[in-house]
Amino acid sequence: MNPEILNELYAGAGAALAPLLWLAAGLSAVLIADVFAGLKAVRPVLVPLTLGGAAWSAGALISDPAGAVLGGSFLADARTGAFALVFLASAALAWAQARRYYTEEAPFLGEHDALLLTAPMGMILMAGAQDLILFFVGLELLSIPLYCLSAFRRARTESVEAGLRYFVLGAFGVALFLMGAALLYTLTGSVSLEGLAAAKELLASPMGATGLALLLASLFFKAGVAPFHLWVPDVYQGAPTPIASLMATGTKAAAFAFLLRLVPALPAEAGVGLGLVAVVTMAIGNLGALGQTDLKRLFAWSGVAHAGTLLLVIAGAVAAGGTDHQEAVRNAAFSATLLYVAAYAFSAGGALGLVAWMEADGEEYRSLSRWQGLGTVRPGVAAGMTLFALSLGGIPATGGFLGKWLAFSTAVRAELVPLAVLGALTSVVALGYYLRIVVDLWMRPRPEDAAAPSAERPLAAFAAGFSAAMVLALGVAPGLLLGRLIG
Amino acid sequence: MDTAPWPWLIPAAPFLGALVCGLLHVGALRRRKADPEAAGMLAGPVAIAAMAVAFAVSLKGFLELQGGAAQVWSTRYAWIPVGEFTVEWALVIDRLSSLMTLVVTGVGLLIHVYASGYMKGDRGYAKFFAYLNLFVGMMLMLVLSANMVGTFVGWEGVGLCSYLLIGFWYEKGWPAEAAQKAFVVNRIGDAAFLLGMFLLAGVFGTLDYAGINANVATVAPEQLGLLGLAALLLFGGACGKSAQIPLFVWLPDAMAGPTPVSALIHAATMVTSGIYLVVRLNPLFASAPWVLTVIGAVGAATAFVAGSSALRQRDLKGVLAYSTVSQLGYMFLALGVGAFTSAIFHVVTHAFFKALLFLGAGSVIHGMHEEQDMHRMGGLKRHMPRTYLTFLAGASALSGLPLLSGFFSKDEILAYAFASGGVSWIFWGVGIVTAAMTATYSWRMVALVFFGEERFDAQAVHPHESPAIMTGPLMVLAVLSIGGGLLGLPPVLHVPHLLDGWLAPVVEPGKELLAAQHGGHLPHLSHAMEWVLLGLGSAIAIVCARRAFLAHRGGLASDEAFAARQPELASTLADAWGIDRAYKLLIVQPLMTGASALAALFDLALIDGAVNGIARFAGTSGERVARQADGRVAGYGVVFGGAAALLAALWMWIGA
Amino acid sequence: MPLLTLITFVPLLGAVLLALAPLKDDRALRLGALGVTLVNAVLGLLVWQGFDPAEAGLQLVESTPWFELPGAIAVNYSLGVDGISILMVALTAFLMPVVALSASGHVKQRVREFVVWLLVMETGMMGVFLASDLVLFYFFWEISLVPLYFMLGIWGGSRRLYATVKFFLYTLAGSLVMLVAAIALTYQAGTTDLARLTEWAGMQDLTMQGWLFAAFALAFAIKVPVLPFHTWLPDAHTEAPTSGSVILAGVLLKMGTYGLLRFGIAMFPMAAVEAAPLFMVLGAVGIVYGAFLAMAQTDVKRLVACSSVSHLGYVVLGMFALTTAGLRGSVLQMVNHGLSTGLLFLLIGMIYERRHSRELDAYGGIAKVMPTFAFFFVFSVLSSVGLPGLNGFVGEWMILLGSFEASPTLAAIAVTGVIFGAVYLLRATRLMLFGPVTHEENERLPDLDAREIGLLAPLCLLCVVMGVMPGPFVERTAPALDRVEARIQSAREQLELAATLHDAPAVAGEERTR
Amino acid sequence: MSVPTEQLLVLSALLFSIGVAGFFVRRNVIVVLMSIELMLNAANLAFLAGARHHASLAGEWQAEGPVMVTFVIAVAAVEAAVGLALVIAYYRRKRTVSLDQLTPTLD
Repeated sequence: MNPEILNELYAGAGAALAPLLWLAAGLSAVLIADVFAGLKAVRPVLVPLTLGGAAWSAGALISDPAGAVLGGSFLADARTGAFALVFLASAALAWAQARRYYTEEAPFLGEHDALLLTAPMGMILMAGAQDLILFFVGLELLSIPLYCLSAFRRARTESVEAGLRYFVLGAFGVALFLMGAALLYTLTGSVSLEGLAAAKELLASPMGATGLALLLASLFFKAGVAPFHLWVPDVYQGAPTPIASLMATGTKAAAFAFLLRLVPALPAEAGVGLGLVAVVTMAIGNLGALGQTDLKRLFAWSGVAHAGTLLLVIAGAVAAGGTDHQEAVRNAAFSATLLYVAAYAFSAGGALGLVAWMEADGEEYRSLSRWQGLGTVRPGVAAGMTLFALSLGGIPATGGFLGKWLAFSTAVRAELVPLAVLGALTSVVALGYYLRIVVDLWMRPRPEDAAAPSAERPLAAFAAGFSAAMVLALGVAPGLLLGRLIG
Repeated sequence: MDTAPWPWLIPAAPFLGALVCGLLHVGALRRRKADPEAAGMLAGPVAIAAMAVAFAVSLKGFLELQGGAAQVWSTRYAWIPVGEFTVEWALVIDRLSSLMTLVVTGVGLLIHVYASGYMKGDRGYAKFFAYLNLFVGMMLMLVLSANMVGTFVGWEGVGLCSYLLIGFWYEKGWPAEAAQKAFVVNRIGDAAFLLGMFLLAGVFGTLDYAGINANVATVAPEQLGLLGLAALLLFGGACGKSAQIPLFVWLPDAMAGPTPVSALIHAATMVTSGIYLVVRLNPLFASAPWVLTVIGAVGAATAFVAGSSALRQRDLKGVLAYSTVSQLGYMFLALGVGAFTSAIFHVVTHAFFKALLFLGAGSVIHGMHEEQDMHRMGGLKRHMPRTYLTFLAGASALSGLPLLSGFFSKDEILAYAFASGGVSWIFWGVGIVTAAMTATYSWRMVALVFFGEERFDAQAVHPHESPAIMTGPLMVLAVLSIGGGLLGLPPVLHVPHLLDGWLAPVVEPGKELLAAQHGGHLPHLSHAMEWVLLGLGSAIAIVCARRAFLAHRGGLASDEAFAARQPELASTLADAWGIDRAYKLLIVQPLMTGASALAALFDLALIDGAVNGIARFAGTSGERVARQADGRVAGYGVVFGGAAALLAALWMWIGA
Repeated sequence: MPLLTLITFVPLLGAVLLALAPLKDDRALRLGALGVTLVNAVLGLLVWQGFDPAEAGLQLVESTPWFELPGAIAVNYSLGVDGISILMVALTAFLMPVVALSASGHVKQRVREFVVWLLVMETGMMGVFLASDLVLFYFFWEISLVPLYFMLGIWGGSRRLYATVKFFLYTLAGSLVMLVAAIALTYQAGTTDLARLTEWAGMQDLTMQGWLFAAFALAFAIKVPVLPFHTWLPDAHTEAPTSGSVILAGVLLKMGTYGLLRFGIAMFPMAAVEAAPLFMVLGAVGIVYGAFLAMAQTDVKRLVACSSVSHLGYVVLGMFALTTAGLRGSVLQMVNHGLSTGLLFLLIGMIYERRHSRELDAYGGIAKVMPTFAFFFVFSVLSSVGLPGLNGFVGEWMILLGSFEASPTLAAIAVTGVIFGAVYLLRATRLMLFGPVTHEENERLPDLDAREIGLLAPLCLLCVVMGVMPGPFVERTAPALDRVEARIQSAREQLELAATLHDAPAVAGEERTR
Repeated sequence: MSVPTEQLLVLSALLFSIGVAGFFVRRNVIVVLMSIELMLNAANLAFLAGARHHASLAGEWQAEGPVMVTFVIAVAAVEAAVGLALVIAYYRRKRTVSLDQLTPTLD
């Protein structure tokens, strides 16, 4: 092979790929440490070290963007860095939740951690992908570990079935994506986003439309946008809770990070259509969550609704295309998406983390009824759950509120006001079930047969506390956290 | 215009008295744990002293006016800054309000003295005097205020006090209901008063009496209609307070309160505030003759209906209550024909003799151990001679026996009505008939109570004369009832009409307006005609009084005979023409049922049902949505494929 | 001294401290809460003192950039007080110690949580009234839902869960529509500063104003609540613990009327002029409707709750009369209603603590057993029915005067509320206080104690002061309201101008066809 | 002489449709996996057809098409490995490879 080509290909790639390299090195180290008993002592620090290093180098990308590398396939700009931080945070939360979560699978935690470190690599690739090939690689790098992790509790039918379901449908989704990409490529001769954006008029042809539709379908599937959302409740429910958390927060964030990249390739006329899909998704997600009694299922449905809100942002960014404030709206869309996924990562991640924590006291804590009156016996857990629920519901002083505010701002500025109003009204429904959680926590007596929960899990507690702090910080001083990050 | 702080003393003294009495009551309640009979007996003297101060200051005001001052203004304080104008706390003593304060504080003082004896032994003694003083303070506020809003304070304030006083013995239950009724019915009038006030504020840009009265004459003709409407609404307010048709129903029930209350509120003061208001705003009313006619008609009708009802009451206080309503009708009749002074004249004399009668009735009831049914009295003359004599004086004055106070004031009204001619002749006719009825029921009452055989159980009831502290005020009032006519002797006697002269500056603007409507002169009677009318009045009073007295002196035979002869008429009259029951049936019941129906059917089922319906709809559709994710993967695949195809179609459609 | 920041966040600070304080004793927690609210009351007094009555604009302004995100508008943290808000701030500061003190009667369990929510509530309310940045306002607006939601849900009556969720969701539905409108407004105008937004909004045409007004007004109408959005209120009021009811009646509902005034009328004067007839009708009908509802109630707390619907009808009516007297009266009436209804709820709470029933039937003859209670109850009823000389009258009278100027017919309908108000409140009074003692368990009820009298008396005193001497209160609001009126006046002129311009070509066309 | 791009695409679409149909109607997980493989290979065919098409237009081959295909083949292998592992785990639990035997998530 021609070394010059390699030189060209990897010039400056060190800084750009540093987060990925950290993760790759980390997961190798985890696997190695898993094999050698002598390295037992270092096992616990490997994952935090890896994630910390990756986060540090991702943070470096924000203040010092590395630009496009790998022949322009991967753009390691500030946005990629910012999203990478979110992915790493959700992976870190999932990791923290997973400690002491597994019982019979505990011997295989090394594999678990290795897979857990692989997923963010895929996410980062998706967020920075500038062409469909790299995106495809990222997608698979994300999906395949998650198939395995979903089925990680292989002694349990529900977990295995969740993995199988996710896999079968995921593979189908990937096939759809590939067919779409192939059609687009045949039509335009390019797989790069730039090339697709340049050939936008070709996309209106039946072949282009079909390609684009298949592409979006697969993205919608990953993000859990209606009507590609049906797998979400089943898989979240069956998968181990930390994994559900990672899927909810990380996968969704990655899908929308790539959708943001895709925006220039989409015709402005599609904005309203996307907005409609978004509002329908919000409605379906919120209505679906309304009657749920299983917390994981409930958060799954609620995740669908949040995907809808995020899609509304994308719709706004698309709809603003061609207008004179296109740039402003797209910047807003980026702020909105980033703040929203960050707030969502900590809210939903925090909430599912608490579920995982309490599951140590028994599986029945997956059911909301078991949480009744928890405020009197575990005020800290209950307060955390309350905060996360309110943030997911978009009540102020939490990141969820500012996320909602920015999301609707984007839609309104793209003149999708009626959709924004409809979307806003669906979040009334959302509060219907978030409040139900709060009602159960504080306003109902503790069931008489419920023993006082006893599980002490410092790491999970720390993760929950950190999430809560972040939720509040994002809600009260977003500038402090994101201003520099985004600016 | 000079202002001085001292006029504020007039209402302030009773207000302060009320406060002190209230505190005494609190103290009594405190002590009650040790001494169950503690009642704060110091309240009586305190309240009386407060009244004496108020009376004295009123007298000072009166003397200032005698000294030539047209008006005495109090210091003024800003109250409600409306924007276009500011309503002030301001009192003005002029000839009208001075007269009213004298009557209110004077008669009030006597009633207080009487009450200090009457209420002895009641556990709410101090509370009673607190209310009583508060009432007088409010009444004084009503008559003294220089603007309508201040009057309205007193207006509602006396309403409140009558509420509290009527319901004084609330443990019995029905007094509380009567009190509530009084307040609500008064409020109907007050609502009209408010609207009238707003109209005037719109027309004149002020609510000062001075500002309104001075500008009525110069109001643009197209606004006269508004003025008339305002006058009518204010009269609506007066109807409530002064117990005129259709709002008189509260007064008979209001007898549930202690008797001195009836005397103070329902005879001497509060009920006359409607008349006061009309006289106070006489130019306004004079500018709308049709309203005056309405007033006259209402007054005449009320006089007749209530007078006839009084004929058949068995309750001693009931007779007096309907009689009061009837006499108030008289006063409005006077106002209706433009006889403002005469109305005030009747207010004054009525205050004397009706207070006397009520207090006398109280004395009787007191002596009879709370018995009020006249059919169970009789022959009390022997047992309570002083009460009897003073009561007799009061009844005579009420029935208009010649030369007594009621005679002059009533005949002045009738003469004025007769002289006015036209529709007023009908009023006059009604007035004459009512006069006959008045004499009849008065003497029926006297006969049933004091004469004939003793119809009570002599074993259980030992009638006794009341103590001097009660009979003393009776005597003073008896003298006033007899001699009160001196204030306004008829012109034929060629002596100055004191009241006419005194009030002339007040009613002058109204009279001028009325005169202008009648071609420059006011109704006038020849001396001969006056003599004839005086004679007619005397004759009717004497004849009816004699017949009634003779018929009932013997006992219940006459009543029973009438009831047997005319059972329907008897019950209709006793029932006050069934108006109260009709209200209950036609207004109160439907209102309450309507409210319940509204709350249950419209509010709960429809409006709230819609709200809950939305929530339920969300719930059921949520269930349907959630059912889609049932775990059947193959089905999901079909949905995904279909949706992708749909997306493609959408895309093509957008592209096309 | 950043007075407004202090008055807003001192309670929050207190809440955090009390939440974490190692106090085992409920009494200490209660005292702590009382202390914090008293400190805030002193701060309120300082604000009252520092407020210049002659000034129409915002005063004591504190402003600093809050956050700015790329593509999103810059948001400021800015607080200020003007004539529209000063009374509400003062009322809040004054009422909260009373509420804190009242709580020991009915909050026996989970005291720590209670005092925390109570103090958070105060922060929320202060923030709503003081925020002079739209985003900050909305921020506090929604926050203030949460504490009451908890107070209702934890310490409420038997149907508390239904009531609290209904309250939250209903209010939120309106708020979210407002959120979208607020976003549209801020981006169109390019600022979130209230003064500049008001200036901008005033220059927009009727269509733009109309849409924005509709969205804002919906949120506030639900909060007030204006007919027909009122059904959450009786439930919330009835189920709330006493302190919750007092706060709800005293301050929270006023957030709705306050919003209608500041964001409805002042911001979109043309739309307000056009919508005024509708709102006046809703207000007038609300007065009578609420009164009728109250007449039909057998639960005394629900009765007072319905009376709130009626009383707030007055406020809405007066406000949308758009006259001097109407505006002034309605602002004053917000405070009056807070005091009178607050008093009534406190009293009902006190009797409920003794007897554990809210049914009118369960009482009768209480006046004999509890004379002090009876005194305060009758006093509060009188204040509530607008007896002249007490606070209720002044506001009601000004409102009626002002609305009479605008629409005599509606004023006439509203005046009947004066009658019906007496009917239902006196009926309740009679059934509770008067008549013989019919229930044996009522015979030994203890009368009010010193604490209870101590928390009622200041309110009663204020009722009298405001009834006799409303001047100092009105004069503080007057300049700001005069400015609102001036805006309305110019909006009217603009509308007339538009109407004549619109008519002119039509007339010309007619002539041509002729 | 060479097959036109259109025909290749039609063939690809046909294969893809067969795969989709298989995915929809078959319940045996193994067969479903095979159907997905078929879809992936249809995509590969389309990629290569496109690459050839654009190569003929531009006169030289572009890397994208073949690179993509290479990745797809590699990933398909990984997917197959993971998929079969999952199927085995599933079979261990349920003694069946039918998707119909998945536990319903709603009761």
